[in-house]
Amino acid sequence: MEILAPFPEVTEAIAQVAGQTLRICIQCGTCTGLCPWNLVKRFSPREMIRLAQLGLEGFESEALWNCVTCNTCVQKCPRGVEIIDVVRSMRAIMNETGTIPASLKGPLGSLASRGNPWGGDRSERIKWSEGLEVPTYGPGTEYLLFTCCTQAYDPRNQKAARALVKVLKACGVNFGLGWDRESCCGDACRKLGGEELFLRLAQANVALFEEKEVRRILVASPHCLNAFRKDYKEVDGRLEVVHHSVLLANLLRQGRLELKKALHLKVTYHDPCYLGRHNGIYEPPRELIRAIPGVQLVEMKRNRDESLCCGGGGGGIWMEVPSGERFSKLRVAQAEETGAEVIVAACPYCVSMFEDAIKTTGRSESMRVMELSELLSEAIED
Amino acid sequence: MGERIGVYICHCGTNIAGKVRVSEVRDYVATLKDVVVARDYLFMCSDPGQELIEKDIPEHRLTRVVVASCSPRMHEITFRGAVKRGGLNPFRSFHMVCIREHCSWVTQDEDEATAKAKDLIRAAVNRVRFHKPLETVEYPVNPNVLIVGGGIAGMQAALDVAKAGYKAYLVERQPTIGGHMLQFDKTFPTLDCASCIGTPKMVSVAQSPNIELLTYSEVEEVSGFIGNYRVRVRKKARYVKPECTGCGECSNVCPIARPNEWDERLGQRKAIYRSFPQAVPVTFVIEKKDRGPCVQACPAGTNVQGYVALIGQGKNQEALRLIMEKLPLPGTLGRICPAPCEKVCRRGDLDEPLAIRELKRYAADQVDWENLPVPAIEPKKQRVAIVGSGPAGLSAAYFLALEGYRVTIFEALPVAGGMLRVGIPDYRLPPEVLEREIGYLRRLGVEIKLDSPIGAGHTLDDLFEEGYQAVYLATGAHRSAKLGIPGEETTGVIPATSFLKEVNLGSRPQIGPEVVVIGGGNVAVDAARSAMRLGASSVSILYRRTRAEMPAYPEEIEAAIEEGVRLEFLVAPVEVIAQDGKVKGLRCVRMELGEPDATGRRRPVPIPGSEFQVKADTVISAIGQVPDTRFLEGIKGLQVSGRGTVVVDPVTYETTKKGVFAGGDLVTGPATAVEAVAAGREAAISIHRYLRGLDLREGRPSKPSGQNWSEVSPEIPRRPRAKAITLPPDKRKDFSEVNLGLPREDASAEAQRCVSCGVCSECMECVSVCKAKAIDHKMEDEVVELEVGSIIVATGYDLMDPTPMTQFGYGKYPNVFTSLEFERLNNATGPTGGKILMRDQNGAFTRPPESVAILHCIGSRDVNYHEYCSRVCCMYALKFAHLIKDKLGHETQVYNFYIDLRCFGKGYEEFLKRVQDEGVMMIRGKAARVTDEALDDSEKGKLIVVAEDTLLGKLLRVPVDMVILCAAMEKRKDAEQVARTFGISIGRDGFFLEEHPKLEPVSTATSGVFIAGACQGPKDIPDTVAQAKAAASEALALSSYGRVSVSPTIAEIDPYICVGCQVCRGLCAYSAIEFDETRNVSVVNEAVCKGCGSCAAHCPSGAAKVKHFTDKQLFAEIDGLLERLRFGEAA
Amino acid sequence: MVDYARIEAEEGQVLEAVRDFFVSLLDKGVVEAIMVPTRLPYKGLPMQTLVVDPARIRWADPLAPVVPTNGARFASQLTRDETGKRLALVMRPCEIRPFMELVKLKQARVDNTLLIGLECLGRYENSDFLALDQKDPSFSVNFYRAMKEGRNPPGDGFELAEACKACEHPVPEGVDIRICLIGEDLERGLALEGLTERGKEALGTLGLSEAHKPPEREGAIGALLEQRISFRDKWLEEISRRTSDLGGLMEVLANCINCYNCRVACPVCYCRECVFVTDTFQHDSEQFFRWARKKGSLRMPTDTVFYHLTRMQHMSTLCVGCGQCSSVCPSEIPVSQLFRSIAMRTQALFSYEPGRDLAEPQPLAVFYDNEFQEIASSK
Amino acid sequence: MAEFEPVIVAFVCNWCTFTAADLAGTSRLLHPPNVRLIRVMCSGMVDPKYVLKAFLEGADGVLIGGCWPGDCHYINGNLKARRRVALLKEILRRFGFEEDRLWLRWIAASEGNVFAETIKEMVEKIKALGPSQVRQKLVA
Repeated sequence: MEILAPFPEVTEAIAQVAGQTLRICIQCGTCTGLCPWNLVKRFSPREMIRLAQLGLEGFESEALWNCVTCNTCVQKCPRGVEIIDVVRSMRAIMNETGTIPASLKGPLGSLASRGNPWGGDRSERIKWSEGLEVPTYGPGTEYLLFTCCTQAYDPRNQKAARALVKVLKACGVNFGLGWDRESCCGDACRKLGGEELFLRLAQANVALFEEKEVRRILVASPHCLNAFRKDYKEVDGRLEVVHHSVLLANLLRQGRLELKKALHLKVTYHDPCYLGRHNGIYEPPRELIRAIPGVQLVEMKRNRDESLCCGGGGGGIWMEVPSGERFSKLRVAQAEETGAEVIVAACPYCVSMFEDAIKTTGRSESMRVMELSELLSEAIED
Repeated sequence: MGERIGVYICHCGTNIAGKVRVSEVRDYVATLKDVVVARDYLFMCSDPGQELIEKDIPEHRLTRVVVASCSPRMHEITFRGAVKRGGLNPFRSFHMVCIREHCSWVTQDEDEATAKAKDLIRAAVNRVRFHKPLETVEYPVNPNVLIVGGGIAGMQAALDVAKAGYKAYLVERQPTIGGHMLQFDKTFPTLDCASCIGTPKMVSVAQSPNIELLTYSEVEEVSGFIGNYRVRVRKKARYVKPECTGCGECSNVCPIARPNEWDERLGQRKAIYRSFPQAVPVTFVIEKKDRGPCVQACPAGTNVQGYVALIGQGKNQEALRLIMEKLPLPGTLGRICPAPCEKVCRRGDLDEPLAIRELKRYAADQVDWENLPVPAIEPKKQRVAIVGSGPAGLSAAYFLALEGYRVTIFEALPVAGGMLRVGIPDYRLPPEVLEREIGYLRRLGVEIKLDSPIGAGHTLDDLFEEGYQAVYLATGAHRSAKLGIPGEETTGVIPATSFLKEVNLGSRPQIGPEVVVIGGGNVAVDAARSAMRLGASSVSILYRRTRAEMPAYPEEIEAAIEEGVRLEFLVAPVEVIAQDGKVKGLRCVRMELGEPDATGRRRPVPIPGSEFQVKADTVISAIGQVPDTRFLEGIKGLQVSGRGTVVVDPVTYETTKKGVFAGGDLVTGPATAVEAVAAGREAAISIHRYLRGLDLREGRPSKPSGQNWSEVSPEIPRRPRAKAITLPPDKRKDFSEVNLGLPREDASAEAQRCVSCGVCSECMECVSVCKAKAIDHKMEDEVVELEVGSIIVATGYDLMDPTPMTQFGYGKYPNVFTSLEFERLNNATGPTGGKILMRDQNGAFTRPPESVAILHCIGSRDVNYHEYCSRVCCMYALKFAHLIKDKLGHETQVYNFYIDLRCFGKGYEEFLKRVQDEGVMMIRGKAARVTDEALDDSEKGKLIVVAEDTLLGKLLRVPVDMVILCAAMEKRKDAEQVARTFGISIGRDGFFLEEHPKLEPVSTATSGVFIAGACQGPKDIPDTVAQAKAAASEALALSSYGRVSVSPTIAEIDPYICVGCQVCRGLCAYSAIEFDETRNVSVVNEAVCKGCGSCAAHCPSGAAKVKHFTDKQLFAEIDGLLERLRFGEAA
Repeated sequence: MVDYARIEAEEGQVLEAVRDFFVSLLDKGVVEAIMVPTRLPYKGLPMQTLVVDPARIRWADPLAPVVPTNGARFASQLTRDETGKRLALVMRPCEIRPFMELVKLKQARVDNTLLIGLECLGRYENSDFLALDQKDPSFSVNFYRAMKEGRNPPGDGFELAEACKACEHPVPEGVDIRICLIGEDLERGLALEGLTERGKEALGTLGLSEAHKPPEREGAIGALLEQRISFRDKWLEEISRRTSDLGGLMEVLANCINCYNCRVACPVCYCRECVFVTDTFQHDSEQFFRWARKKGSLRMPTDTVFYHLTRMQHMSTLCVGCGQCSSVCPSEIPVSQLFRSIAMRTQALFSYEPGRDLAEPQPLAVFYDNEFQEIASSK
Repeated sequence: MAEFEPVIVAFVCNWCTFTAADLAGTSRLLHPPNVRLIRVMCSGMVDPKYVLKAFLEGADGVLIGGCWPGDCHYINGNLKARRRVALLKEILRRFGFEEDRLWLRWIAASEGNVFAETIKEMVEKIKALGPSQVRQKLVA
């Protein structure tokens, strides 16, 4: 039998980053039992934490990079272990030693040099909005519309950003766009253990917002929402952040958002992890969907806090995952069970992941994915 | 005289002296003002150490002593004793300083520790000179003990108190004692049957002469203090007297089923019930809430819930008997009542209101009226005359006849029944129905004189001369109101009342082919539908408002439309157009709705220039009726109002003329039949009182009120309201009845839709079967006052509801049970008679499971619910595993999903071994979820428990038939309120807090109040019993010593400074401050005060202070602590 | 039941009109006695006076712009014990508000009182008033005339008390009857407003008839408030600046001679005996030397800052800003200015306004489960 | 010059914080010696005058230690203390007196470690603030 000796210094190092709560884990296995990975392959978060508790080598195995930070385990952990923090702390240590999966080097490199993970030019950050005549944020503007890098550079998601602009304009929201100097919110970077890089991105953004006197930020990605709301606290970001689904649901209630055009569609809504489990926003998107005449909203079996992750969070979007191990495929199948023609998501990662899953499983004829704004924009009379 | 202070510094071996340079401190202390003796010693707490003080006091004429040693929580009492033995007051002359726990043990540096010790002692020397002499006070103790909670802890404590020869009051909230333990089947690890060891305790409690048992009772208020508590207990009305023999006949006949709490709602019990067969006391109890809204809404006060429940049981005759307690015309009202009961029916919150009127009619129609038994009535001599045989008159006659009076009804028409007979068409109310009910009245001895008008020829006054001692006037409202338009007198314009009267009396009034009815009430619709039946080719109703405002019943309007009647809304007639003295048509005007009027309906306003003509051969005006009081002209003393109604007292219905009463439409103007019936009954009550010379107002039965009704569970399956069979429209050519009533099978099903708002329906079936005559539906709560010296609170725990933990599917899957539910499944007195059975989707028990998963730590050891361990789950989970194997056989698979196994007690580990040996599968890993989503055929139809086997590091999916959740033990839902009542503190886990976690396990913040059992924290039966015995021993110590001393460090209020603002009284948590009105000052009740100082810290003038913690003393201590500081140099 | 009534007066006879109103209260038996500022026949300051004989009303002068000493204390003396006497109390807002606080503190009662509140345009310090009053025999009425016309009141060089200039409560609230002066044409009389059932009934009993509120009234009150609040803010800012640290406070209090006049004059300092004069503050001689050794020197009197800070803790939540403390200070310490600068904050802390509502509990008389939780946590 | 050593006066309730201090002692949890405990029966007994007195006599910090809300031995004395401290802090704040010199903390009898940590933290904070204004400016 392999003989091991605990290595308290390593435990200490993990705790130092953000993993203090790993010490109180009682190894009950609830996390493993709930972890979506076990729908496709063996993965035990508990075991990872156990190794971390003992400071043992082995956690640097590939398993460490599995976690998609979906929060399912954290939400139900009986001891209140911040498992995601533990994971990112362990990843941070890997980062320090430079031992990260090859597929992550590109995105992290791009983040460091260009402020986005997609290798896009800074100068092209707001190119997607060309022709939409959106003003730049300035004094008197109420909201800064902060698009996710994915929406800025990924052609599929650019469509969603453009749809959002249309909807916001229809409601008369006073908003403006940001600047070339804007950087990625840094959510994925931090979850991948890029602690230093995250701080650089965050500080740059906070400085920029302060310079431009930005008070309220409207985000289109739940990941940005989460980063601004929670992670930026440590960089002293006193920002008011709102996800577009929440703002639009408010406008709907006030009668400012009018969804008059009937769409005869059966849709199902997928709760993004970072909107739902991380930030407790479940109902506003549903409220919006239900308000569209003609639209029938059906629920998947796993919905709200039980939603199945698309696999894109925590850097998952860049990981090379074998085709048979993609949650997005399971999720698309679950959506199909409901008989829906459209799967609505409110997160750019989910849109990308589902777009891919629908294509690769040959469902393009029967089903499509729409970002919430895209669905809403179709229901607005021109 | 100057102070002479002695200071004693303890080395505590090396504990203090190892860090604090004791001799240096001693030398320093000796320099302080008034210090005449300064010593250090190895162990001050030792006998020689104490003797040092005792000797020095006289020798050095010491006035005060300071000891610097360990924490005063350790030895303050020791040294107080020494000082006292030395001849000084232990409070005035002593102060203690902690230089061990707070100094030598926690300070790294020797210099710093020494300096800190000097500061602390200097402060003490400074303080002690201001101490005042204090003496402890003693009070007598009432030896009686109150025990709250009749579970195993409460029973044990009561038995122990009783055994010692003192009186114990045992108060239990539920109808039986026993508590959770008696719900269990077996007890771990010995597997004694809970009942076998529990019921003898219950019986002993009941039989002990020293125990007074108050079940179904709650403590409302506690006042007083240790040794002298006064307790107010509410004994809730049980509605069954102690004469109850427990035979259970009542329960058999009770029509109301409720979820059985004792069985954790797995099964049902009746509204009159006993928790379980061995309950103590054996007396049954009735669950009764406020009378249902239907009962309250019925003008006649009919016991709607009661007769509905009886119909649900097929007891139609009993139902009719109940109806007729308040209502003599059930078949009639069952057809035409506006049914205000249905409008408030709470079944409507769920789906649709109950079809109450149809049910009443159904009951009335099922009975053979010819042979309906007539009650034995003792006849009286007095005669009562009733004028008018409408619903009011018949009702008064009925109730008076039941009292034995000789009643004669004078009816002007050739038929009896008033408007019921001549106002309502036969297709709605067949005359046979009315006749059979009037026939029953005749059988009761009521005489009806037809064609006998009272008026000019035969006056009211004549009646008295003829020997009638009281008269009831109920002639109704038969005159049609005038349209008030030109041409109204033209031939062919008929008042609706005359028209309907003619039709109902069998003649065929002449009407033209084109009939127009004016009005929107039931009379208008009746007239229109009758006209249709008389062969009119076209009938239309003109109404000046819209359909929404029509007062006619919706179903009547609907039927009229079905039959071809046309409705014209927002139209009003302005003139009758005549030709040759006969009606030719109507000139009308269109209306629109304006502002709401006094009745809340929008007032119709004519649209100028919108006039038009309507063709008509006959115009029937149905815009209302008024009473006809011409028959009373010339009667002295009888007042008639300006509206043409008879003036009566609103409560007694007595007119302004002595002996004359009136009611119905004659008094109110046109109203409903049921209101008339109610009025008739009230008049009958008045007349009955009048004839006996009683006060008419006092002692009348009051109307039921209140809204404390049973909960309408949203889980009740939705079912639509039953519909009566009706004659198809094309068959409605003559006057035969249209509504044919409910079919038999629908009626009882409809009745069973009742949600039993009042729980007990007061159907009185139980009373009729109780041989012991033990049932008293009129029983009321009783409040008793007890005087006791101490109180033991043993209120137990609640099991956590696991519904919010959605991942375990409780409440979603029928075969996920809580541990307590499983106990009941196992228990021979439980819903399955002790068989472990699965449930189907409807909750019905089916077959035994082939595999069972037991999930530990559900809500315990979970920061999202309860951080603590519930301590008993591991063991009862093992017990369950054993019982399943035992009852269902070895082939039944049992899985235990655990995090850690805590088998710490005597015989517990051995039990674990035994259960393992029996083949129970132990899985180390907390279950993450329970799902019915099958991945393959082996999982189909099963509940799948998903968990990581943390020992293997592999994920398990275990398909089972049944899941048991070991839910956490948690504090009682009302623990905070109970804590407030008894002055107990609550810990962060929500359970009651003991005074000290180790050394005072059953005492509380309030002296004389003790706690025992699971109300203090989760624990098993042995620990509970041990704690109960401990609490009893604490209480008995008080009882047997008979006196109690109270700490003297309590508050006092200086009456010369107090200005009487009383703010301190509001701040006192113990209500220990009273106000002396004569001196205008607040006064501390020394027996109640605990010395917390809430008052003193607020009192701006310093009138309130706590002895031994005065401003002067604290200031001196602060000054002493900070004396060595130097100002100006620190910066 | 009368909501709003006018009593007419001939030109300049408004004081007589007010007196007539008081007389009729006594004559019609609405009350048995009235406490009203009255001059004795031999002139001097109009002191609160308990009048039972209607004839004595002729010397009443509630309009005189002076409050020699706060009347709440007297109102408390007259109502503290249950006498059953029906009594009218004529007071200004700065007397009524502390009176309400004293009611909460069981030092006074309102069961049998008819509270008559006088609208207040401010008061002069006692000595200033005496000087002005001597110069002008109709000073009381002329003062209102001048104020209404926006002129500086007669007597240049004399200023209203600073507390009054900073007072946001010129209009009495919570009273039974309000004597309305602001925005009224005082040449023709004045108005009485019944605010409670008791007040309206009293006006009805007097046979007064309903009148309309002059439209300019609201505006006049608004303007006055604006002016006062702007003064107040500057005034409080000034003292806050001066006492922004304990050294500054020490400087402001440097002249304090521990005479305790401020707390004697304070209408809400209701203690029979101030804790600072009790035994607790009688120190041993030796103790003074010990303090002197620690501090290098010891200012006598001692405990001065301690006294003022304690009074802030005890009373600032109830401070109505009447300014009497400043008026009586022999060392001209701006006690009122200082206290109000504290009171503004402590009253805001508990959302409490003294004298606003009898049902509102005083901040230190109550406590709640889930309040101020941040105070006991480290962030 | 020697490092500034603040002096802190702590009013601690007999049932929770004083007991916690005892527990810190029996557990030998070292903490700075700058704190001097004054034992009171309940935090609700701490008259704000005591706090003022301590500050005016030169204390650099004052700690009031009570039971957790709900655990108070006298039911709710701690809640009354909390309100009084809220008021006192508001007054002291007005005179630029640093917030961090007056601490109200709930420390349960079992929380010896919390007591020791609290003392460490408090001493650290006050060291950073330096000596109190009273001592520097000779406030009397």
